[in-house]
Amino acid sequence: MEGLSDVLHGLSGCLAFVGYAPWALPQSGGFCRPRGRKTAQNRWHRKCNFAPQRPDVPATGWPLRPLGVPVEYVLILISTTLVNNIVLVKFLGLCPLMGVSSNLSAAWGMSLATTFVLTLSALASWLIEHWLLVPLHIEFLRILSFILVIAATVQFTEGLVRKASPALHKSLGIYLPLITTNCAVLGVALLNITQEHNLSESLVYGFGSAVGFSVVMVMFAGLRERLALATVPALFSGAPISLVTAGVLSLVFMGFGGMI
Amino acid sequence: MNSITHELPLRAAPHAHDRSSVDRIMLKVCLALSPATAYGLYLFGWPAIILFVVTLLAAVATEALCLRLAGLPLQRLLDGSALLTGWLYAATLPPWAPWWIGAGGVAFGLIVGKHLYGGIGQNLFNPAMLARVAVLISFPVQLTTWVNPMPLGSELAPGFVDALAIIFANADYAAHLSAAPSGVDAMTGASWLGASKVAVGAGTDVGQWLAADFPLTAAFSGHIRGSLGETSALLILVGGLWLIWARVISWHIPASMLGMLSLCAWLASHFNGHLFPGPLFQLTTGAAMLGAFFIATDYVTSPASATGKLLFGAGCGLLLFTIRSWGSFPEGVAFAVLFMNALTPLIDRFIKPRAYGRTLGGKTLKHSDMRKIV
Amino acid sequence: MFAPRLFGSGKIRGGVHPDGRKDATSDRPILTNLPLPSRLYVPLNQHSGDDALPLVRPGDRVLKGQLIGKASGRVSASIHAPTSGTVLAIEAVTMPHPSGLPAMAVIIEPDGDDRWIEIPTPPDPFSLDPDVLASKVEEAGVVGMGGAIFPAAIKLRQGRRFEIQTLIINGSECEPFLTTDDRLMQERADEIVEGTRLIRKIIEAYRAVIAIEDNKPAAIAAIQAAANKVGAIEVMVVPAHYPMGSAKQLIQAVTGLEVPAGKRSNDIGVLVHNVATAWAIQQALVYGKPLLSRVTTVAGACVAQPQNVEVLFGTPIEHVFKVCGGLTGVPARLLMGGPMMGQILPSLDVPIIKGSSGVLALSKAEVNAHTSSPCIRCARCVDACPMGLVPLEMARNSRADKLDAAQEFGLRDCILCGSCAYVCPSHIPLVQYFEYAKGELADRRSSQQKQEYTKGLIDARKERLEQERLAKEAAKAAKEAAKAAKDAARAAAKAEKEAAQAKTQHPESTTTSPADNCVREEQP
Amino acid sequence: MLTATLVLTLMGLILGGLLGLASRAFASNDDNPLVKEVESMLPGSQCGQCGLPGCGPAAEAIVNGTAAVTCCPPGGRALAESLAKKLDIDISTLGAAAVPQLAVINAEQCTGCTRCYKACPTDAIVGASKQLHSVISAACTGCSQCVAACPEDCISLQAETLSLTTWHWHKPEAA
Repeated sequence: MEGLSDVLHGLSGCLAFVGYAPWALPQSGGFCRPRGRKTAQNRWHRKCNFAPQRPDVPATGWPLRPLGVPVEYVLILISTTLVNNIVLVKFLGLCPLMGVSSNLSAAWGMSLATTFVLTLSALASWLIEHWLLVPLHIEFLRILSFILVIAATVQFTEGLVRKASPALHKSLGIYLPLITTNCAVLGVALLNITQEHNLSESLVYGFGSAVGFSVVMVMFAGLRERLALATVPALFSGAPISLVTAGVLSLVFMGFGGMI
Repeated sequence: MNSITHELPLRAAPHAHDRSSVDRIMLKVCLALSPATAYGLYLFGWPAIILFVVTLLAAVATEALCLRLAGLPLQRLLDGSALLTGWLYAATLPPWAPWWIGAGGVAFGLIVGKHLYGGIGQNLFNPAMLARVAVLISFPVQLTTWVNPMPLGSELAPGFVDALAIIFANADYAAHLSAAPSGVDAMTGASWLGASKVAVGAGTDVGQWLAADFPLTAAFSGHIRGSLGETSALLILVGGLWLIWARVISWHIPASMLGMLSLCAWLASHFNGHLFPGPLFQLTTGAAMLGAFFIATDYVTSPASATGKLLFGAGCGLLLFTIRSWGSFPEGVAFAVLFMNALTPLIDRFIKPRAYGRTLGGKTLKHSDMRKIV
Repeated sequence: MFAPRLFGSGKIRGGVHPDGRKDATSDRPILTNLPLPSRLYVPLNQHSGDDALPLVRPGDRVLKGQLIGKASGRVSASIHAPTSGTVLAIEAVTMPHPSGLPAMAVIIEPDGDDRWIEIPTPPDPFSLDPDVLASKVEEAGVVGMGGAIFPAAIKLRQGRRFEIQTLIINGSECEPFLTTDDRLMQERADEIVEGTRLIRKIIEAYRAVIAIEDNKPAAIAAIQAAANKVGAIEVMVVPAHYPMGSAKQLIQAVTGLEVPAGKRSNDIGVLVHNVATAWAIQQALVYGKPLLSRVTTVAGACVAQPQNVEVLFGTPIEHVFKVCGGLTGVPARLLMGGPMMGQILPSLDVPIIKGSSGVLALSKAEVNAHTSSPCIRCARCVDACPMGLVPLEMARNSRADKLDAAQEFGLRDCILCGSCAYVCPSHIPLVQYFEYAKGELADRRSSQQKQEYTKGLIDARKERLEQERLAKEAAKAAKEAAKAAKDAARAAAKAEKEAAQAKTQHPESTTTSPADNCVREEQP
Repeated sequence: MLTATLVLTLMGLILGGLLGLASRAFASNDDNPLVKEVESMLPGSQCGQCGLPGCGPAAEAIVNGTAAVTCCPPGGRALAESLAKKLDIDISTLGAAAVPQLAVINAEQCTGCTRCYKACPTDAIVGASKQLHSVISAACTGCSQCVAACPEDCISLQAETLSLTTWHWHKPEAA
């Protein structure tokens, strides 16, 4: 019963989008970020956190800060967690998904570590791009310098985890330093640049991708814990059935397609 | 020593049983499905009957093959689970879909969705819905072509031979009919869910459009364009309620799924009736009813505890509403159910019934808790 | 809305309604004064706890009611000779237990006289001190007759230490087939009510309730009539619902309270005794009779004349069946206890013991066993569990030896009532998984304890060796110092040589330390 | 080009410096704390049946993964399970853990030489010189040191026998 009330609570937040949708849907067929956000009008709207008034749209009276944050950030969050999930839709970060998802606690630890690294590196890479590479016209160093920053963040995280929980450190094993080469981390940093996100959007995008990664990790770990007790045919036991399951999950996430 | 040989293998207690069995459960589910399916078969004529039979045969054949490969006794076929998977899958298909959609889809569902995971009871996802999603994504055209109801024996209904051509040779019966001198209106069209989506996209006021065009009574009774076995909300409701009464399924998932869907639809249409159809439309179209009573309630892939079931159903309802309202697919039952299937292990792990003598969190009940009621 | 679910509303959760099948025996009177068997095999452990110590030797003559096994250890119960005769042997005999493992028993050849040992007429028990009464119950060897076989006196003494609000006398015999309590209540209602009053006096309970299931109208009427004569004893009718006879569930049904996990009913001020125990306590206190026999239901489709019989402990099952007309065929299952929680019997030679509430010879149709098929997670077991556990997950994890996970899903709270396996459409032997897992966990606990114990031994030994070494060194140093003082005048070279000699002797002297030997020999 | 080189060098230096500071802040002893935890879980009889010279090195080997968690016969399955849980290892693939055993002295051959009880790390063997020795089963870890010490070859290791209190139902045959 408590579960239900939680869902209802969450629902009330989600329903707030209903008010947003009326003018967004007809033009784009779904949730959409207002385009042309470099215009003065949009700057203003971001500052005031109100949508530009459109005469052709019936007024709904819904405030446009349903969860206390500007709608576009929420949209980025939803987009990155579900619709354009970094793992199941963009197929980045499959290595830890396969490697560290055999039990829930390790998957949770990995999710936290990755969330930390992803968010931090999204921030750091944006700063490096816009404060260092662009002013000095050395954008060709982008990948190299991003990797450097990511590696440093991971190193930092590893020290942190080792100090905080030796057992978690042990169970994450090689996958912790391998976050460095987790394509999701570099991918998000680069996507932030190509999608011309500003600093706060980059941060939300990084965090949202990490949440998406964590959702899939935890979900997948739950499935694998159940799989561990199943009598999977020998031919498919282990990695094959996990990959099949990941494939099915990816199929399922296609259901969210077209929302944003 | 006067030792005796027990006729039966040594087992711990209990040495009594209530005579329930898996095959009896599956039989009851099939029985509950049959009114709606029979009506669908009547409504869409011979092609639907052929598609239905082909799908069921393919299901049984696939199951037999998999059991054989797994080295399991073929008696397992008698548990009826494959038949039920085939039945549910066929019920969600457009009634005149080509035979390979039915046979191939159910084979995919049973092999990938069930037997790769070790067979009955061990699958993580609902095989019928997995089949449907895979086929929907791979063959969107075939899966979104709906015929108008043409009851057996009616003037326009194709005969058996025509039906064979439609299902096996992909004959364009509609074109054939409209070329006929009598002249017939469009035979096929979008499903009502698809139509509503198109209407929204075109900027039509959905509320007015539905009020003018949508035949609510027909949708409830089932005389409407739609999938083979899910047009009649009434008959599905009857079958589902009987299943609850027969204690085959519990009320939790259907109630919370339909409740959540209705709640979302009501709130949305209340605040914005131009864009969102109301709960009656949501409940009577598509696979909402079938999904709530027969698909989401699949034992293997839904949670075990009552609270878990409520949560699972509510999740299905919410996702269904979300996908129907904003997704690019007009219908979302399969996606919603599969997504919640994926969450089921987590729900089962974290939401357990309260044990006797313990709090919900698993701690020992305190003396003070007791005194309250003394 | 949680309140009724959390704390019960007078009913119990889950449970099942198995086919009662009590009609065959519930209307037939208890058959008493059975012919004596040629041998009685009286086990020295018919209770939970430690074996009783045998007080007789082979060849001894014993009288009916004579103490032949003395309670020994913290939890134990006395054993008395069920009839007069000669002790033939004290040896290991197959027990009524599915393992078929043997345990020590006193084998008595009855002389046919059935002569009682002299019992002094006891004083009016209502005039005695409760502690004296408890000791008398202990002397009589009374144990819980409902199946728990826990020594009754210990339970009574524990009850005295707590403030008991409610005494519940359990007359809700929920197992199918069994009607021993039912018949006992119909035929010996006055004794049971008197026993209830005595127990109440001992534990000083505020309230005494005799709880009977609503499918036993004759028993309810008899007990009600007997209780009306004395007053102050409540008769409560509870719904017939398996496992209503389980103490925890009955407490919930009668008081609305739940026994906190891992605690005893004492902790919430409730004490439960079976009606048969109440009868045995009454016999012990009013007549001074020790517990020598019990009423047992003999039933099942393979029994010619199913009925209740009053059997002496130690009587072989075969004899009991013979009294009831013999077996009509090979039983599919031979059980001691009811079909829901009873134990498979390994042989017809095993004796009736204090906990034998029934002896069943079931036909195949009654057992309705099938080969199990995979779990389909239908969760009917979850709905049926009266303890609110998740049997399907417990079994799945037990099967994979993930015992910690099985514990998490409720293994530790499982009462093994069998409701889950009864309703399982896949016929999975869930209870056997739980029995297995609980047994493994017990093994693990004991090996853990042993490891801790041996670790202590290792440390103690290390310390002892270290101390011996230090003592030796100190002695050597003292000796050297003394020598140095004594032979101060001698040359330094000679002293060094002596020191070197002492060093070479050192290892040998350590190993043959007389003190060391002494310590060892004292050990048993 | 120069800018690029400089920038990368600078970044490397700065990040390296920061990491150095961080590693000082998060400094933990070089010994893996897990080793100590694992060693405290092992029986401590230093019996060497695992093939390693005592419980300390065994703990290290177990943590490093060079020894299986099932390697300790005196600890038995209970120890293997708890170690596996601690180290997050899947025990099911490692096969059956060693079964704990008890030493049994053959009374006919025993000469009462006392060597076995001197060797016993848990003082589980009692007896005096020139008299029959016997094993206290409650204290015997089955470490087999007495077997090695016995000059008469009269000590053997045997699995414990079942009794009514230690028996339990076997696992049902898989469905």
